[in-house]
Amino acid sequence: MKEPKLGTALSSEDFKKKRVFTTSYKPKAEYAWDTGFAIGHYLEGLKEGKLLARSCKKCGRILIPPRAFCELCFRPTDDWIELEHTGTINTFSLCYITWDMRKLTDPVIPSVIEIDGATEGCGIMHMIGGVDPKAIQVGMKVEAVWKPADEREGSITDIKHWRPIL
Amino acid sequence: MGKRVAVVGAGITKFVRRAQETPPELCWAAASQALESAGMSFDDIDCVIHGTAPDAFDGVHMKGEYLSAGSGAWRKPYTRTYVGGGTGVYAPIHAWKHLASGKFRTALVVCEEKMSSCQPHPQGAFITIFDHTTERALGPNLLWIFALEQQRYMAVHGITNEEIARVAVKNKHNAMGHPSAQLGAELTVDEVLESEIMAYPVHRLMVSPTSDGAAAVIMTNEDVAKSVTDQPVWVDGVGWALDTAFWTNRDLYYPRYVEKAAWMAYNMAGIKNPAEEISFAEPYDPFCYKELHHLEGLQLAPKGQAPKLLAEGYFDRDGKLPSCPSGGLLGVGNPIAAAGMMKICELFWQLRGEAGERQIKKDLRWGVAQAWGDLMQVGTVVVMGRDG
Amino acid sequence: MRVPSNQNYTAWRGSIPVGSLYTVGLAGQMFLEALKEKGEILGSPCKKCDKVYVPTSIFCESCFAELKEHKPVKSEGKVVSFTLCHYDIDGNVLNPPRIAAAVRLDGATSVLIHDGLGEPSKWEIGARVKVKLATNREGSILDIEGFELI
Amino acid sequence: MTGNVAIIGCGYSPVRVTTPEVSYRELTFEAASRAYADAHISHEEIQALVCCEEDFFEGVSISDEYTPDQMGCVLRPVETVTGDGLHGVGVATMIIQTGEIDIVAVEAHSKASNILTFDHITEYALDPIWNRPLGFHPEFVAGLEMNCFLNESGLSVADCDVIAAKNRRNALLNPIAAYPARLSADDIANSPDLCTPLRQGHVAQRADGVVVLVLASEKLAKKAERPVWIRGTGWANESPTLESRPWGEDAATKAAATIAYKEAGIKSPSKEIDRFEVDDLYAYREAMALTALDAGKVGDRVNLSGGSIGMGHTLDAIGLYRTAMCVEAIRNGDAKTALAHSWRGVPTTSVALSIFSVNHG
Repeated sequence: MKEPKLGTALSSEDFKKKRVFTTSYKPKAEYAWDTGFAIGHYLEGLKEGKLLARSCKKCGRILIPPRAFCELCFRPTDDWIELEHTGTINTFSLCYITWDMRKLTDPVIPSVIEIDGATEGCGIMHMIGGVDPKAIQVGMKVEAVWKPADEREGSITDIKHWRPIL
Repeated sequence: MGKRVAVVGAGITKFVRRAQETPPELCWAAASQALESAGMSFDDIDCVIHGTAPDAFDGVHMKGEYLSAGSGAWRKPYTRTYVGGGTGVYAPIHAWKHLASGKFRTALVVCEEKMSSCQPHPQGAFITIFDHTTERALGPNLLWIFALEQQRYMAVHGITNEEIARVAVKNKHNAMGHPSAQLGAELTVDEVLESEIMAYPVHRLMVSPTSDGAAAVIMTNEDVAKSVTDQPVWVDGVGWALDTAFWTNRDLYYPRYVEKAAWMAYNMAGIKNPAEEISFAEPYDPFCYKELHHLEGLQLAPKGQAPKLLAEGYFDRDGKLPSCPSGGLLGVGNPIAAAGMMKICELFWQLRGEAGERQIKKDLRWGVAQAWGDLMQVGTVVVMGRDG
Repeated sequence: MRVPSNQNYTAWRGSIPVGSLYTVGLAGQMFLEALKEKGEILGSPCKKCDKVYVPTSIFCESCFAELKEHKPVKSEGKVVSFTLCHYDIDGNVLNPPRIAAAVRLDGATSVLIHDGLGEPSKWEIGARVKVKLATNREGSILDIEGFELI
Repeated sequence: MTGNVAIIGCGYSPVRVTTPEVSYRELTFEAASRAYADAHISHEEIQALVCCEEDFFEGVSISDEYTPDQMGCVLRPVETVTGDGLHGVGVATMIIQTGEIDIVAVEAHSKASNILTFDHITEYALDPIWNRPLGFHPEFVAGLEMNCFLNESGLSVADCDVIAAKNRRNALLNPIAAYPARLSADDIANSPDLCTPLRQGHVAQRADGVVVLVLASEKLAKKAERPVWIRGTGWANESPTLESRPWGEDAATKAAATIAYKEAGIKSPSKEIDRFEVDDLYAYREAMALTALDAGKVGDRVNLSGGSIGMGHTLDAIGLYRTAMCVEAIRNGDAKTALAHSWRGVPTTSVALSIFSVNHG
C-alpha cells in the first residue's frame, strides 16, 4: 500500500482559534409517527397500567412489543394477551454516560427484561432501579414499578423502572 | 455462480478525529488513489457504488447524493447502499452484483464517514437508531446495546473482562504498522481494564474512536482484471443477512446473522471447513468483545471459545489464524463505513503481499472480512483469495 | 379481556436531535480566504475538460483529475437562470419576492448561486451582472451580498 | 443483460394523503401480503430483499434496521439503497442475474404525512457551505431549473399548466390516486407563484403509500401467471453540485436511458414504447424527462395514471408506483412495452428508469 492520501487532522485549537472556516446548522427534523393498530393499543395499555402482547396462533408465540403481524409466520397476529408485571433480567449494563455524552456519577441501568407470560426470550428494553447496582445479576427476577395512574401518559416511561424481587 | 469478480486497486485516507477535508474531498482522495493503484483511468469506470452510514454524521440529508461527485459518479450509474455498521463490507458485495450480473465491467467502490461534523458529539445521532415510539423515551445510547450484548455473551459462556480486554491490546499493537491509524498503541490488559468504565462491562479502551476518513477499491470482471494486473485478488464469496428489528426478542449471546452470512459466502467460495481453510480474518471490532463474538459467528472459533484462543496467541499476526492484522477499528479508527472498507483493503494488500510491516509471514490463500451493524442485527461477509 | 382503544395515542412525536459543524474543506478554505482577504472569486481550471470550477475544487468532477492551480475569475458575468422566491422556508410570504440567481462569471464554466439584487421585474436570463461584496467579510459565502444588474 | 428477469408479483396500498390508522410496518405488511399473493408464493420463498429509503424521511438513523419484519424476510439477505424504488428494481435485477438468487422482493414506502418539517429536511440536503447559508426556500432549485429549461426549450409556463391539469384529470380514472381533480390549465395558472415561474399547481403534493414487487429469474418466471419482463434498467447522476450541473437539460436521464435502451434494444423510443410513466414532481420535469428520453410527440401516452401530480408524491416509492402502473397496463393488454422513470427531487440529479414488456424479446 501507498501512504494514505489526505485526511488532514485538525485539533480543537484549530477550531477555537478559527484557523479554519466553518459553517454550522441545526436541522429542524420533526415527526409524528403513526402508531397504528399494535403500538396504539400498546401505549393505551401502558396508560391503563397494562402490559399488552399479541399472540400468533400459528407459531404459538406471545409477542411483546406487540405487532399486528407475526414476522416469522407472516400472517396477522390473533389475540391481545395481558402479561404479568414481572420478568427476568436477560442482560443489563451500568451506564455512566448519557445519550448526549454527559457523564453520570450514578449509573443508569438499561436492561433487556424477559416478561412473564410472553414467549421465553421475548423481552423489552427498560431500566432497572431501586437497587444497589452491584447487586444486579443476569437471571434476576424483577417487577415493574409503575408511575401513579394520573401521571401516566401512554408511554413506555409510564413504567418508572423494574425493581429486583428480593 | 455469476462471472468472476476481482479487486484490482485500493486507496485510503488517514483516519483522524477531525478532518479538514469536506466529505466529498475525503471520497475523492480515497477513490483517486484506488484508481491510481489499479493503473486505471476515470473513463474506465462503468459504475460507482457508495457506502456510508447515517446521514446525521456528515450532517446532510440524502448524503449519498451529496457524496456522488466526490465518489466519481458524474454521469455514471450510481447507488449508495447501507446496512448500518455493516455497510463497509456490504459496499463491495453491492458492487459484486453489478459485476457478477454481467451488467457492468468495472466499478469504483467508495466508503466514507465524517463523524466529527455531528455536534455536540457523534454519539448523539445514535439515540435515533432505536425504535422511535417504544424505546427512545428511555434515552438510550449506543454504548447500551454494546454493553448489553457483551454482558449476555459473558454471562452465557462465563467469559471474563480480562479475556475480552486482550482484543484491544492486540489490535492497537497491530495498528502501529498502519499508516492510516488513529489509535495505534502498545498497551497492557491492565491498562485497558483501568481505563474508565463507560457502560459496565465496557471500558473506554475497549471502544473504537469516532473518526473521519474514506477508503475505496476498484472492482472488475475477470477479463478486465487479467488485463490490468498480474495479481488480481478474487472475490470468491459474498454473504449478507439481516435479523429481526425486534432485538429484545433475540438471544444476543451469539450472532446467528453472521453465521448465516458467513455460510452464504463460504458456500459460494467452496469453503467447507473455514477454520482450516481461511488464512486470516478481518472481523468487525468496534468494541473488544465484538471481534470474539464475530470470530465465533464466522465459524473460526467454537461458540464461547474465541477468548481462550486469543489468550493462546492463535489470533496474533504470527498466530495460526491472524485476526485484524490491520489493527482493526480499535487501532486504525472507526469512520463507520470507511472502517469496514479498510478491512477489504487489508485483505487486498495482505493477499498481494503489499501490507508492509503488517504483512503476515505465511502463505495466504483466503482472507475473510466481516462487518456488523444496525440493532445488533446485520452480518456482511466477503471472502477474497488469490488464485489457488 | 377488554382491549384498550388505540384511538388516544395515534401518533408519537419526536425528532432527530442533532446539530452539525462543517469545515469548509481544502478547496473551500482557499476560496473563502481569497474572498475575505482580497475580495476575489477564485476558480479551479481543468485544462483537460476545458472547465473552470467556481467555487474552487481540488478535483474535476468530470475527469476526476486533481486540480492544483486556482486563479481568480472576473467579478462580472451573465445570468444563466433566476427565480423569484415568494415564500421563506417556514411558509411566510416574501413581498417583494427574493431573487435567487445562477450566474456564470466571466472566465468560469460553472455558475455561482446567490441573491439577485434590485428590482425583480428587471431581471432576465442573459442579463449582465456583477458581484456585490459584503462590507464585513468573515469567511463564508455570505461575504458576497449578491449580484447587481449592470 | 445476462439472464431474463420478470416481475411476477406486484402489491401496493392505495396512495392516500394521510394513513393514520396504520404504522409504516402495518402499511408495508399489507402491500407485501398482496405482492406475495399476486406472485403465488409464500414469504419463505423470497431469497433476498432490496429496500429503498432515506433516514430523514423515516425520522430514524440507520433506518434499514426496520425493514425485514413486515416483509417476512427475517434473517435473509436484506439491503437498503438510498435511492428511488426504480434503483431498487435495477439492483434486484442484477442480484438475480448473478445466478446465485432466483427471487427478490423490492420495497419502497412513503409515510410523508408523518414528516412535520419536510422543507427543512430538504434544506438539510443542500450543500452546507455554499447553498444552505443563503437561506432560500429549497424549492428555489426547481425554480432555477424550470426557468432555464423553459428558456432553452422554448416551452412556456402555460405548457406546464397544461401538463399539471392533464395529470390531475388522468388521476380521476385511477382508483388509487390521492389527488384526482377536474382542473383546467387555467385553474393551474391561477394557483399562487412559489418560485417563479414555478406555481403551486405544478408541484406534486406529498402522500403515503407502499409498493412491493417480486422479481424472479426466467426459470421461475416462466411458470408464473402474468410475468412482466424487465427489458432494460438504467440509472445515473449528474453533478450534485448546484454550481456545476447543466440547468437546462436532464443529462442524468439521458445517461440512464442510453444504458436501458441499449439493453432493451430500443432504437426509436416513441415508436417502440407504448406507455411512459415518467417523473412529474414538477410539471416541467415531465417535459424535461421526455426530451431526455428522446420521446417526442408521445403526449397521449404519458402518465395516464395521473403521475405524481395526480397520484401523489410518495418519496422513494414514486418509481415503484410508476412501475406498478406499467405492470397493470401490460397485464391488461393496454401496452406491450412501457417505461417507468423517476427522479429523486430537489436538490438531486439522481434518476432511474426501467423498461418493461409483455415478452422478453
